[in-house]
Amino acid sequence: MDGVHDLGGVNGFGAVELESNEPVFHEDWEPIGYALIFVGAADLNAFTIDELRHAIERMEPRHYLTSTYYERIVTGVAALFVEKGYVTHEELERRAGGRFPLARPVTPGEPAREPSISFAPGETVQVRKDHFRGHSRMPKYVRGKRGVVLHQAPRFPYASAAGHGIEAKHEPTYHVKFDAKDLWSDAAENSTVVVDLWESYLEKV
Amino acid sequence: MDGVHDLGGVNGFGAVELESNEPVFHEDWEPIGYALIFVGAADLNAFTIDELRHAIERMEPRHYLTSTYYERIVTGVAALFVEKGYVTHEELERRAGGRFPLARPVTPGEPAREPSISFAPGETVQVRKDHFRGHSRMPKYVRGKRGVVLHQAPRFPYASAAGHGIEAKHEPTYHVKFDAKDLWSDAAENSTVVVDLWESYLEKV
Amino acid sequence: MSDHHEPQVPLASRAARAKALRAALDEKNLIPKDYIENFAHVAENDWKPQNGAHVVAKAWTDPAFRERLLKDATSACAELGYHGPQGEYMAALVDTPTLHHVIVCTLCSCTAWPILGLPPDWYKSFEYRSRVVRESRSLLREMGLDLPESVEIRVVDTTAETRFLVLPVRPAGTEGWSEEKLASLISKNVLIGVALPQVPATA
Amino acid sequence: MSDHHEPQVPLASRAARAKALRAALDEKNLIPKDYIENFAHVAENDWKPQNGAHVVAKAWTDPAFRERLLKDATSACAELGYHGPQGEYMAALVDTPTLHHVIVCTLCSCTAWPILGLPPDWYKSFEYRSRVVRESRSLLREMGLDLPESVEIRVVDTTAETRFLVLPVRPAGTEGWSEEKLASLISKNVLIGVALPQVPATA
Repeated sequence: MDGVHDLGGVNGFGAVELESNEPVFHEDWEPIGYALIFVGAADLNAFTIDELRHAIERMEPRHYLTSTYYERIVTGVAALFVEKGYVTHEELERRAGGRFPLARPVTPGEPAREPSISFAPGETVQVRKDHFRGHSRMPKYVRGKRGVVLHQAPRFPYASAAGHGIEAKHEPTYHVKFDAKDLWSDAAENSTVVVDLWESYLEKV
Repeated sequence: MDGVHDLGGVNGFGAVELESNEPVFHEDWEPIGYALIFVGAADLNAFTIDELRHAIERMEPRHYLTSTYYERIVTGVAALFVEKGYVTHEELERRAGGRFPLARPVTPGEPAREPSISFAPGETVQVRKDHFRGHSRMPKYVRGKRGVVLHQAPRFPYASAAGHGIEAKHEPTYHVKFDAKDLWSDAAENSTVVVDLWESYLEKV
Repeated sequence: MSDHHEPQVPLASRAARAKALRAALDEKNLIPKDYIENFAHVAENDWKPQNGAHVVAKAWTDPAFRERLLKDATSACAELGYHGPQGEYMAALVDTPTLHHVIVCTLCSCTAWPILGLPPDWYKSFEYRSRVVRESRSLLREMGLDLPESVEIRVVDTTAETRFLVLPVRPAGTEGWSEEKLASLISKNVLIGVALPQVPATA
Repeated sequence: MSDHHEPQVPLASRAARAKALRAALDEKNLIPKDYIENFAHVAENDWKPQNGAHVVAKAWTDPAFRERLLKDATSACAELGYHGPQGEYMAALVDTPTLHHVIVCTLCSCTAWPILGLPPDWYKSFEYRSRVVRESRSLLREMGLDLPESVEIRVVDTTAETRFLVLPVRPAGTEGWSEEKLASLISKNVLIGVALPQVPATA
């Protein structure tokens, strides 16, 4: 999904503000969303972490970009509890005493590629060129780009399926190194970017 | 500039809301920004329309995406009147009685390519692949893509220079047709997109 | 700008900001008398889709005008008295039974003011700007225009200095109509290309 | 959502929304007793950069551990008692005099919780997420880390399930230091790669 959450390389943002002696949480409600991820994903088996990421990406773009991090977590978790039928949107708004924006509708997921194609460390690979509107862990800045595999990581459920709650084949992910200049002609000198990509996002060169 | 204003093809936005019997202006302050463009660009020669577009693109991304259209016009015009020394930011905030966000700083402009390369109707051309952080009227969705010239329009000042207030060579723009599927694999069937591109944004194939 | 460093001073309202800018420039005598009121008057009264409708109706009924419009829309519109800012170089997009044009400006919201009028809110919306180039067919359907798959949808992105109007196919059942009656079929949305001229059933 | 159709009902505050969700699930007995308080306690006390500092200091002083860390960081960290959510598969990024690693998650804000702790606000900011992949060198300089041009900056984007920590080069002047004293040089920012271990001038 080419959404506003896919921020790598977007121009226009200003300085990064460091905070000294930063607390783990700044406000008392902030742990709620994180803890409820575990209630939903581990205790109730109501959704996966991939679905949570996707729910956050499905936030209305203006809401996404003006929300705080923990607000996005609460929004994503709440959206899933509503979509899975545990609570209603009306109840949430009544209890909150105001609007409680959730996420836009889910679109179909994408099963992993069959048959699988494996890649070896040192091999040059190309990231898929095509577009998929659902959940994806392939940042758009590498779409169609070539890089070199540094490492093969263990198998994990394919994100573009898992993010939609459909059956997700487990497949390896690869740490793929790109020259930053191949991604952006004005990128930093002597800089590389490593992206961790599921097998189905990659093609043989 | 790969900014949030470059919206073509971004996923996540919802329904387009049509308003019947829509007035030209909805609020009494809305004509102010538009009228002041002409004061600044035509009467005072303080800035160009290209600089105005660039000033709007230089708005902080969160502000851009949460502002209304006429708010962006006022913001861009105000930013230029401040940058050109006609008024101060402090005066604007004092008069407004609150924060009056303007635009982030200008970066260097880009002169038109020399020597120029001309293109003929029917010719296949390729859009430049490189990245430029300043003002650009080349939407990122055509970067590196190939299309066919439909028409050559008259010469206009090269936007990536004019947007920065530097000397801008006049060069033709071309109406270039792209197959929508070449831009996005999931694009509508039987759909094309025509983009109007300055000569310096195009290369021979 | 991090999550826990929100600015303390409240944002001035949009109206307050616009009026502050006006007042600051006014005090320095930079705004000619009645400039803004005059601009608003022109925008509300002179730049209007009836102008574009006139152009279309004339092109439907006057083959020589149609030829001049296709060759040089700027001077053809000027013949009818339509010219001005954001109309310095205009072009007509000629629909056929198998080709439909629709106009957008993905980067801002450029429009041919003298013949279309200022753009409507929906045209300036992020929804329209982001979606129409990629999902033209389904978006137009959502907006009420369901075109057959056999019709090519050509989205024209107003990214440089050409300003466009759509010249739709003259609808069947309008044979013998006057230019004025034909013009009544053409709205701003038709000139942008998100609607087609509709002949009333009772016509 | 157009410019002139703003919702009428006001947005509930972030805190009110979070608490409403909690209350709604609580009433249905879906949240085990003390679950959220226990989670906060673990996040504030057990997941901390001191864990990662311990891992780094041990790798600097114990060649066999270093070898195990490079081969299988997950089990090497588990040896020291560090494991848990967002630490299911971990990898160490080994800096050298000519290679510096820095971690980001451009798509959300994934981090190796058990050894780094929850990510700081700056790491989650849109500023960091958008800029570090494209302008690593100048952004790190803005953040106080000015690396020579001869050092390759390798930005690692946490886009799948691997969670990373940076293993910096052991600084000169720390010969003979205890593991504990070495660990005191390693902050969360060092483990992410936006700072280098600094040996105090008075050490």
